Amino acid sequence: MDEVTGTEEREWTLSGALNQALHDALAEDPRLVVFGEDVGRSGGVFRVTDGLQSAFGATRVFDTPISEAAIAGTAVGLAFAGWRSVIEFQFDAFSYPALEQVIDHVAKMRERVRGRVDMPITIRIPAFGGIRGKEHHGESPETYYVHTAGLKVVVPSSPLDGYTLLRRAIADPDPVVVLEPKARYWAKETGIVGLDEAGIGVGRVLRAGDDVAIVSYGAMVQTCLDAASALVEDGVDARVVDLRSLAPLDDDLLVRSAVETGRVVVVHEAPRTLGMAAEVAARIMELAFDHLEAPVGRVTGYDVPYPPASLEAAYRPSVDRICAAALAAVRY
Amino acid sequence: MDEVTGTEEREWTLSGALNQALHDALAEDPRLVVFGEDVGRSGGVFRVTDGLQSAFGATRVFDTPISEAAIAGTAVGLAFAGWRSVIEFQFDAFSYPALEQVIDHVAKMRERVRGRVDMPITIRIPAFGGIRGKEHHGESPETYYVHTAGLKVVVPSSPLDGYTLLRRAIADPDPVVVLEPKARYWAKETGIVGLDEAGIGVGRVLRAGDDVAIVSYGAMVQTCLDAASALVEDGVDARVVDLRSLAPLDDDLLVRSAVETGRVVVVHEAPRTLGMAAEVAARIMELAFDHLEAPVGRVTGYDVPYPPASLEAAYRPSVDRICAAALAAVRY
Amino acid sequence: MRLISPDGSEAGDTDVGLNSEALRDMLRRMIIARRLDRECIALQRQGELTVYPGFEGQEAAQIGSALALGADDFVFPTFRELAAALVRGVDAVQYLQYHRGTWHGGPYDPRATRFGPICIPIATQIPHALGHAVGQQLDGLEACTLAYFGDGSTSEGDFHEAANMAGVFGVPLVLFCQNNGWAISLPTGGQTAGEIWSRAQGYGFPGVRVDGNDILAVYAVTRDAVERARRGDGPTLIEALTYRIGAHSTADDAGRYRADAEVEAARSLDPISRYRTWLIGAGHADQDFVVGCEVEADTFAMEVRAGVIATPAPPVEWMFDWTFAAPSEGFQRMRREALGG
Amino acid sequence: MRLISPDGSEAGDTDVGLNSEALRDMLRRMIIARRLDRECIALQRQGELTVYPGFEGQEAAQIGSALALGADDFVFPTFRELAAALVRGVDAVQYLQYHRGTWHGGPYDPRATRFGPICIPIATQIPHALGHAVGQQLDGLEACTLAYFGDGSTSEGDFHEAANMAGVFGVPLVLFCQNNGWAISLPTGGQTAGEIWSRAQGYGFPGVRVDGNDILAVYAVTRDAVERARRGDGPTLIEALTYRIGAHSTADDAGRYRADAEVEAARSLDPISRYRTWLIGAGHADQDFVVGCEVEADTFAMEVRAGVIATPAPPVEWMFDWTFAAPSEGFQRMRREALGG
Ligand SMILES: Cc1ncc(C[n+]2csc(CCOP(=O)(O)OP(=O)(O)O)c2C)c(N)n1
Ligand SMILES: Cc1ncc(C[n+]2csc(CCOP(=O)(O)OP(=O)(O)O)c2C)c(N)n1
Ligand SMILES: [Mg+2]
Ligand SMILES: [Mg+2]
Repeated sequence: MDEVTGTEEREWTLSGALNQALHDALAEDPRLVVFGEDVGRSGGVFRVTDGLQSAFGATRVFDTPISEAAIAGTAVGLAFAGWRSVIEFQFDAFSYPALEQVIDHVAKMRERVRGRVDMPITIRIPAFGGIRGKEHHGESPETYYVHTAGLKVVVPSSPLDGYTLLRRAIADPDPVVVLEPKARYWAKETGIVGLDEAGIGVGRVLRAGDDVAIVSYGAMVQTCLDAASALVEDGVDARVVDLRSLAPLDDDLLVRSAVETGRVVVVHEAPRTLGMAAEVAARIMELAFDHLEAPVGRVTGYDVPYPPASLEAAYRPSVDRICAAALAAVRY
Repeated sequence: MDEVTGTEEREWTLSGALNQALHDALAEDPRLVVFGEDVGRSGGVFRVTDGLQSAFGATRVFDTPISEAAIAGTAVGLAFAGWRSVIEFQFDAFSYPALEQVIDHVAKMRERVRGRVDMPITIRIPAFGGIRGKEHHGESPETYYVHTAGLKVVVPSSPLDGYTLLRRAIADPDPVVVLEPKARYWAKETGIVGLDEAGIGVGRVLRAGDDVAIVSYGAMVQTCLDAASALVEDGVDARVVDLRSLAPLDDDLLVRSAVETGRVVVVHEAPRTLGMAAEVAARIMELAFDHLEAPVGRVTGYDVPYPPASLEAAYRPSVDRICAAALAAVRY
Repeated sequence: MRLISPDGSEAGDTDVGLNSEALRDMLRRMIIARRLDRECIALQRQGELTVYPGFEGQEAAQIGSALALGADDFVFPTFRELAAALVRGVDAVQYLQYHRGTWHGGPYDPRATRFGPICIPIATQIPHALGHAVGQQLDGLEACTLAYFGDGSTSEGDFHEAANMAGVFGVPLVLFCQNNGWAISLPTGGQTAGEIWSRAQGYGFPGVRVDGNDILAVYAVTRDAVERARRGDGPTLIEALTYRIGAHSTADDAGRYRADAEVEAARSLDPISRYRTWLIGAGHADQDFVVGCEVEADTFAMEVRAGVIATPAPPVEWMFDWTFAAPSEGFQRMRREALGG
Repeated sequence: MRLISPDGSEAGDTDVGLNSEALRDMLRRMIIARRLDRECIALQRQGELTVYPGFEGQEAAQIGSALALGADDFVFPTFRELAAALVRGVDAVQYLQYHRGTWHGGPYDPRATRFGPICIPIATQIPHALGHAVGQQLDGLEACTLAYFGDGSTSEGDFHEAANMAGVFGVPLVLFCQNNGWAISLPTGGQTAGEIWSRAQGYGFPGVRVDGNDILAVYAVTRDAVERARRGDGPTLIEALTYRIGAHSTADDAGRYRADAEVEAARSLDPISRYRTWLIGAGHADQDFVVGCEVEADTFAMEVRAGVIATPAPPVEWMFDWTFAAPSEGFQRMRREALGG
């Protein structure tokens, strides 16, 4: 791993960029610790913490027993002691045992103590499907976290932005859940990692277009870009918006997209009912009703448990489903 | 407690009607058990299980240690052994320690075993605010359950309907979360408890009106009815819809309300972001876009932790806030 | 472990290294705490406080353990440790803002008082204490963290996960269980078939059971655990056997599930009368001192009552002021919406 | 507790009440299970299975314990008990649908086989086993439930809550821990500072440690626990000391965190060679029998391979067919939408 960063241009995987972000944050802040299951000696299931323990020692980067609730609670206690934590839950569903600690304390503690103690806690969760994983390894848990007042939630869709968002999350004085699209860990991008990219709360337009805005985040962003390319044949010029930050949402960007295109389609893997698309649709209706030429479309996972590997493709939004929804919006 | 039910007309409290529902269900089904914290000897914090243990014995109605995850997991194991369970979590936030069991197993087990074992589990949760409770005693957890595929979620707003919904939940072959509005436990209603009322998945119109439809559930329904009365002075004839069932939602009723009024306001105590109103708004847009004269309004709790008793009134939707939203919709 | 019998006679070596003044102070604090507890129940009945969980009968367990801590140590309490809070220097009126319903678990400053926020979700404060102890270990401090919890709390996964992890990390943590015989309506026998103190063995550190109504014994075992922790020898689990004389809270009717006879029997084990008898018998104090404490307790209770009643409801802005250290623009918009209308 | 030493010599009374045929069957099952395990790893490497968690080295722990169960007993496994599943009569090809990625935890019929669904969320199956045992107690059956879990699983709150509640209810539950030395990259020493078997005391029921590579000893202690449970004497916690010879799964590279020397040392404790030596030495079997088992194992492995490869992907409808016993109209609409396009 490089000791220096932000300097030379190179090819990054998302896993590598996140690893670099942790490395740089640990080097920068002596009161930052990284802990969780298998993050130390082994370097993590997805190699995101690879080499950190040998670089910073077993007191700064350590393995814990299999006790997710205690891992989250430990981060809260460390905050009282003036320490900043990055904790990892090995897979999406394995963050659920800690939900009580996260909802009752991580999210509420600063308010509970009237601001006297900040909760600079970053919760890393490899999330979403697409890797032919076993059950409980392909869940999209964002709704549980986004609905919980007191948390911030970000989802990188590319290596360089992964570096930025993770660094921003760690630097943030508030608890931030970072949902890492595990299907994109090995996706490559060439560039210089740094903090120039926008911060938490700001989305970005990855493809310009005025006929329809396709809004998504995480692994689905690439599928949306593919759909936008396919839509060209149908003479549709689609804009692709990467939300990046699910909480807080970039309301201004959503409104701009709705106003400029009049047609919005939201895409995510999570089940439809109360998935992010519901909130995006409701906000756009609140803030840009008169500009809507068509109802905000939702291309999502279905209201069923995440399916086994063989049915993943049928469950996750596909280029075809996205194109169909975009065309429906355009032709509405 | 009456041994016989559904016969004579009398005054019921919600707590009493729910108690009667449990009593009748236990009498009817010898393979039904009721368990949780303080549900046996003491009869429950809100008296909902009062007298059940003495009536049906400590093997059918029993107290457990303070172990919510194991309580939920026990219900799953009992289902494998052919038993039907009603479990209670003492307050909203105290259902969170069981979220992993509920999300991973209660909701998914039938699918996981390809339908070979049903999960006839009823999860009772005194929920929502309005009783000047301490922190963690006033939460609205519905989003966590409604978004979780595999669960059904119902919320009674009155004593008689409480009886019906709880009986239907217990009789249902699938897991049903019953969110009991604790602020309404002592509300009174006179009538005959029975199963005549509509079942799960069906909402009801509590007040006719064609200018605007005010949609809500639980304790807020009464506030909405009060708002509807107040709106008369402004010459607004508001319809009040009680969802009753949050999962599944009564899409037909939502569409009908939108089509017939063109204006919809959704009211709930939960924080706004990804609260039920987001889903209701998104569905109405999908299914009745051309009929909407105004954006679907959301009158909700704010995106903050549920506040202390002194600030409850400022947090919960009030008659004034509901009226303002309804008027805004009508005058849009 | 017991040093003073229920009748006030010595049951062990009562020289725990405290001089007469310190020994008198223990009685004084217990008398004041009990008086305040009763005042709080009265305040609740009068509508000045929301539901209040009394601690009568547990004064020795709370005060004896809290007195064994130093200024650098840190406490994570449940919702029933008002007596311990007073020892830590928490302002009673500030503390009672919680029960007044004007703020959440931390109305006082947890850092200044080194007394964490009041915690209601059972056992969830134990992992916080673990984390704080991990921080003390990282900082190489000669200090420890003490977590209070009840018998019922030991059934929660959080107790287990935190205790086990504390054993693995060998952090300076004292796990202090007040086994007051009940968890709302469930007697300890319905909570576990084992003995709480014996759980420690399974986590690889010592567990000890102490007569929780014997303040000297509680002080001694806690001080030993605190010294062990500060020495770097790791956690200790203390089970203090005491009794919840009152109902679970002012909202609870213990008559539904508990026999009066049991409560009467428990009164004969009262921590205050026992210690008073011993203290006077041993010549550390006289009757006048006791009367003085009672007068001080009355005055204090009246001051706290006045302070509590004088507390106004918080402004609505407070609902938004501390959710985030770095709130978003959208959050501020919602704040303005709420305050505007 | 050990009956046969690693070198195959007797270390205790090996008469556990099994005749030669039954004793031979134990060896046969271990040989078949190991052969199948290796075939599965090959199938995964060839892309016919998704990630696969091998159990080489744990054959005695799984087969010895499963053989101690009766037809009415019920098992709740983790994701690593294929050898135990075979003993319970689960069809290997059906079981492997899980690793084929064609269905979730219960591709076989858990009721018919009395073997619960494969469970991945650590320790969450233990409360299910508790609940099933509660049901057996309610039904007054002379049967028990056995929960398998690993050393790492004992750090989860679910283990604790279920074990404690089982003690309180005195249900017929056998808690069978396969301590295979590792939880992915964490050695048991990093998982707990205590001894797993000793946790039982804190829950008020017996705990026993057994050499998990000694199939006779495993069989004997499990049978005793099963009989205790059926008698109504409550739960037992068994810690079987064994070793995970392979990586955590085919996706894991144990070289990153584990020394080869440790694995070599563990191989010398191999459960199969030890038992084979004893079985032949004691005259219960001869070399021909062993060869016969190996031939049978090869044939079986080939049959399973063929069956697995022949399994088609499930139809898309399956995604909706079992979510609800009573699906709503809206759910059916979504189903049609999904199947339509
Ligand atoms: C997670 C959770 N479940 C349930 C409750 C409700 N509850 C409040 S106090 C209590 C009993 C606690 O018993 P114990 O730990 O012995 O403390 P004590 O009240 O006796 O001081 C319960 C069940 C809660 N606060 N949190
Ligand atoms: C709740 C939860 N957290 C984390 C994981 C990831 N995980 C899968 S297996 C495993 C280790 C389990 O160790 P052990 O219980 O000893 O079983 P073994 O793998 O050794 O058979 C972990 C941490 C999980 N499956 N579930
Ligand atoms: Mg107690
Ligand atoms: Mg293991």
